[in-house]
Amino acid sequence: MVDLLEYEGKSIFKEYGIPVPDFKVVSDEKDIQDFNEKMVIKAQVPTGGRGKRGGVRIVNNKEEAIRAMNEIKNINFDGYKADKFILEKAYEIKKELYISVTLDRSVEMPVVLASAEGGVDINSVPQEKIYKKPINPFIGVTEYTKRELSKFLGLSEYDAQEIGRILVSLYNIYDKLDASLVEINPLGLTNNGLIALDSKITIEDDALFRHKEMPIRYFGLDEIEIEAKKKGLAFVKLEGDIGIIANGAGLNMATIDLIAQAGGRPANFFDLGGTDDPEKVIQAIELASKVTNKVLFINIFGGVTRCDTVARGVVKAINELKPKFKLVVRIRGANEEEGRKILLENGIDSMLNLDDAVDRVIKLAGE
Amino acid sequence: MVDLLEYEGKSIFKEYGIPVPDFKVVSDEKDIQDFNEKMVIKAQVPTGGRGKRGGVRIVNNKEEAIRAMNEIKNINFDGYKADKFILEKAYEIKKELYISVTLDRSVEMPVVLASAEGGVDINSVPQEKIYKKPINPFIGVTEYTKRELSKFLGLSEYDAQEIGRILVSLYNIYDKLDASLVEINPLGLTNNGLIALDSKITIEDDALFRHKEMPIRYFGLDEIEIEAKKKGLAFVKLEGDIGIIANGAGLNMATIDLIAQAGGRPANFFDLGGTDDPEKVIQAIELASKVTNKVLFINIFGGVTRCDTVARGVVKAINELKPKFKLVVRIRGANEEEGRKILLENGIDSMLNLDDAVDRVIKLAGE
Amino acid sequence: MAIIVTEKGLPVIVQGITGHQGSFHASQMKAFGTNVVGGVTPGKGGTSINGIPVFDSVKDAVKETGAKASVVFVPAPYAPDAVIEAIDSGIKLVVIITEHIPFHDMTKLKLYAKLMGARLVGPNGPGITSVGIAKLGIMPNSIFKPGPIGVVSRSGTLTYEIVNTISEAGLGETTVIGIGGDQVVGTTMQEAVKMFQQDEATKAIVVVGEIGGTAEEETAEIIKNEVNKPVVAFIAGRYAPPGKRMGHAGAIITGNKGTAQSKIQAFQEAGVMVASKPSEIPVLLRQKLASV
Amino acid sequence: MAIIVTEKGLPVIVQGITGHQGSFHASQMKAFGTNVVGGVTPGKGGTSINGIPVFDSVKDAVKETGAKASVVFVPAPYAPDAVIEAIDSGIKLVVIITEHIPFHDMTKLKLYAKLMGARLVGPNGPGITSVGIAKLGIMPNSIFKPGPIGVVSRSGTLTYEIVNTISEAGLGETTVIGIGGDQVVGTTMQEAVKMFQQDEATKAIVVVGEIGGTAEEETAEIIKNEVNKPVVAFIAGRYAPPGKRMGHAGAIITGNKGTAQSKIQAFQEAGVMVASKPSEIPVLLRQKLASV
Repeated sequence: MVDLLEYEGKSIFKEYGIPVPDFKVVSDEKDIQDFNEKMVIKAQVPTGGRGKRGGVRIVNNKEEAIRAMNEIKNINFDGYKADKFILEKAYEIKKELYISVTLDRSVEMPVVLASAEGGVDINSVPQEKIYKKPINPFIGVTEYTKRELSKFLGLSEYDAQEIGRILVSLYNIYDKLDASLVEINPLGLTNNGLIALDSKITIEDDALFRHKEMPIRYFGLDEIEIEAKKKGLAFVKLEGDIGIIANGAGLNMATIDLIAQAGGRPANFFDLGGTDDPEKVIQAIELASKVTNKVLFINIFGGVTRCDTVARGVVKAINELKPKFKLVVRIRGANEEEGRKILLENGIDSMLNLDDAVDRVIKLAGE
Repeated sequence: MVDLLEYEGKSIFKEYGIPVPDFKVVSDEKDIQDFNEKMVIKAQVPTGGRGKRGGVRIVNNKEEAIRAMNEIKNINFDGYKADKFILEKAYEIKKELYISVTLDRSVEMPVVLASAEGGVDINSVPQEKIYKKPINPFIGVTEYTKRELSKFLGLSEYDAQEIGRILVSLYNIYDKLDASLVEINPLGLTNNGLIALDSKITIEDDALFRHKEMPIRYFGLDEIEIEAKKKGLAFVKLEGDIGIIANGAGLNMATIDLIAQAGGRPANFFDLGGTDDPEKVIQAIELASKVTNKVLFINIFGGVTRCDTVARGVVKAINELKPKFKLVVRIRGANEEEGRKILLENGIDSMLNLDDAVDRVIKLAGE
Repeated sequence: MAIIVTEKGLPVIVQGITGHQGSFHASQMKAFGTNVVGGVTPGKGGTSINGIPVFDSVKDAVKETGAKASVVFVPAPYAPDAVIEAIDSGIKLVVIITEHIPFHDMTKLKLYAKLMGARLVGPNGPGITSVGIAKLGIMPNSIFKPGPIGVVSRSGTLTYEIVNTISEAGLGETTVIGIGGDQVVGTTMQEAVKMFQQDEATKAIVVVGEIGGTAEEETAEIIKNEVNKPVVAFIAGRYAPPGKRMGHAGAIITGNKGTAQSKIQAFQEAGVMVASKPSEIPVLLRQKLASV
Repeated sequence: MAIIVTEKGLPVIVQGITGHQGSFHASQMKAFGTNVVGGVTPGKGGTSINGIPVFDSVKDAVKETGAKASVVFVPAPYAPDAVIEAIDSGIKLVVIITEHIPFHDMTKLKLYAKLMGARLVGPNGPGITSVGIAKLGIMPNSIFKPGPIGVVSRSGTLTYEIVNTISEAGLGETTVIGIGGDQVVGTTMQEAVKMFQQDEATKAIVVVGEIGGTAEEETAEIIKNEVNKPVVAFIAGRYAPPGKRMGHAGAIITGNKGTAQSKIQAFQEAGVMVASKPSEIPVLLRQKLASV
């Protein structure tokens, strides 16, 4: 997922006709010109709750803006520091609303979510205060949906027209940019209409091949996770000491669960995926080594990935890397006999039964 | 229906990315500049077969172009004279193809029609030489359709890419402009790719409220048909002497058929439509009078349009217009008794039975 | 007992009920015996028309009344959205009276209705009447008589003429469906004929066609292969000139396609008697029914 | 006897057959006993792969072979068009193995399949195997054994692990369906469970779920109301951290939604036994089957 920063999202909003404040992106003192009105300066960070941490401040002139910016630069936002800021007019807001378009997995279609209680986490708003309506992608936003929406939000006739246009734009962004979330929170209701005071746009990873213009973001990822992601591998760092390599996401999660249930502490999730290249196995072991302290557990159910391929990779990796941790290999499925033989010939014992393998891992980790 | 002229269609093609020759629209000698290459000058008329009538000529310089233009200006194209001309480069064409997107009433979806036998009336091309494929409007043009199409047309890989883009553009024009036909005939295959040598775009009447930018055209209509169309009335002039007013298109056609079968000669089709305003009836009689020589036959089956409304209109019209032709009124349905009474009180006999009424019309017309 | 409208008491709403046509025909439908439970006009919710409650949205109307069918009188530019609103609110039968809906919209609406499992009747037609059950549309109440004839027609007033003739001849109708005069219609002639074949109460079928398109030719093919009930047809437009739209958007001979001759021939080849005038229809029906 | 794939000899084509995966699994399917009648790769028509004829288009393949089902190995950017091609060519069952298809495309594909009356299985899953009938997908041939257990799973290899366990325990399977690990899948867990309930040969159902979404909770609701066969569930991801995508696009806890705990609780409330490890599944199945 690519989370766009506020200013990136607002630029897209503008392009799609959603009203946003005139904003300037600043990162340095020299970017800030003289002014003499109520403005707001906002840290551009991909985290929630930046306001509570002091990342959003009202400023009345250049000096205040520079001071605020320099102060915010020192704030730690969940491990992230702001180096870009939005400087924009501070609006008189009568009311803060919420609106977004996102995938609803349950109805398997995009939905519009909206609430007259904006400016807070939508998950904290009670269901009955949220307008929720699927948008059929073959039809798009209907006129009657616009009417329902503005009625639900209690808008005036003037604002009703505007919220209708905004909804169409949000859906167009969702659709054209393959977004998984397009959110305005808060959507400010002013005396002169509606205005998007913040933006959140998340682009789906799988669709990035269609959106080469999108930035690649690794926010919230550990260094090793970034390394894996760059290689196109699915790796999630956990807090434990038992490294895990399995093929397939479900088997991986199940392996983690089994280890944890038995009292072990898994160090990672790592899907080897389907491969018939021993080099991939070596790469994987190399990566997993970086999080493994005690035992590396390789759990393979062979299908697309054959057991002999894995065995060859394991043998080579162990010989090359000469790891200090212990190794438990469990292989089942396609070519399991050949795999076991290859491992045994190289002095590596392998197991067939999953429960037995887990017991062994726990035992070795406790030694 | 609005039929666009070649140059209007080609401007739209250009806008939608379909390759067209660089063309200039000329209507006067002073519009034509010096040139020294093989060009073609074409009459801009909304009729087929202009080439056969001499409306398309190859010219090599300014003088030839002016001479050709002045000659073409004197040609009668089905009652239409050319006052605009396209002047464009004459291409070396290896092959003339045909492609269009149109509604297929049978599949109730747009279809692409294409043939390697272009430059002729597509209706004269045998079915097996026509590629025909529905385009589902929820999906649009698919990649596999593009592949099928270019294979059918026997195009090179380079031209295959181009025909795919052209098809998408044709469909976009069809969809965005609410066209009932978007046609390129011929689509020229040159050594440098494909190029649209002519254009035909027809816009659906019912969708014109969405396309205020479209010209209103009355080509092929009789003066009285134009007058009716401007008033929003459905009127078709026929060759006979018996004027017809009926409510409803089907009843109208059936009335014409009955008269013609009985040996009469209907003068028109004229749908009164649904109305509860006697003034509309007067207007209708006024219009029908213009084509009626012998008898005016008013045939009403009352529903939305009530018989008493019609009767009131008929009485007033007769008193005002004092027509020379004879009148047969047949009314059935809603408020028929009241309608008959109103007519009778004003000395107009009316009939209930359709066959009897037709007999009377034929008898009166023969007198 | 009938087709499409088969449930006596079917709760029906009228979209566009506060308009001239909507309010008049809502009352007419009630007078016929249709269970008109409400109407919809955005912004007019809370009012009532001739004792029929008006709602702001179809959703509200369905929630309050349990409506299952809708008759749409909304003007063409807004009608497609009204139809989608009805479908999205769970309405499974939408009868569209509105004329001049662009066929581009109908193409999409028809696919959407299919996707959502809803049936459309119309547009640009008089609707559907199941005699003794309910009328959804604008046909005059007086022309019907209970009886064994199923009527499907592309026309409005010509249908009234023919139904009236059938009723006066002492026959009578199961269901009369006006499929509408447009190029793309929700329920086709082909479907209606198939349904009449399945309907036990229908003993004979009348098909009223006209020039334009190939619905009659395709219907003839279906009759040949799937229908064993007597069918009588009437085709309007035998003397219509080619290339001229005869009132209905769909009634046009293009090139050599859609002529009355082609349709008459197709019917005759399928063993269908083609009446030369409306008054002949009951005569042919009696002949056919007697010989069954 | 099985669900979805119920016809022995069902003619199947492989789209993307000339690719590495496509060619390997086409052969594996044949080895299983699937009637693989052809493959499709645009531009490779006229060639053959392991004795299987290759066509340029699905239309050609259907015309020549009468294919009724397709297995899609086409890469993600081209897969949606391949699926539409299959549907448009009359294929009624499309099994999509491809991973990384954007969910935006799947949303539309799923609606299109519904419109056209086709069923999709997948994407990003191992396909479907009806034991003794046919395999459409990439599950290892060796793990199956004929028997009374229906298995539906969001996973690939975990499914193999569990099916293998069931087979080794002396039970066996009717149909094993991997619905895929994405957010939007063609055939849902809910549908599969309903079909297993209807299938006479299936005596007990195994549901393999994982974190993310609410499919398991909705399935539990269905089981509570509509299923009287024994159901055993397994949920992967009990120890997965929130906010992290665990390999599958669909396997993510967002906010407090989609946790293993929520799913386990929903199943337990529906009377479903939830296994704590794969090896427990056959034990619970035996218990449940014995008590029926």
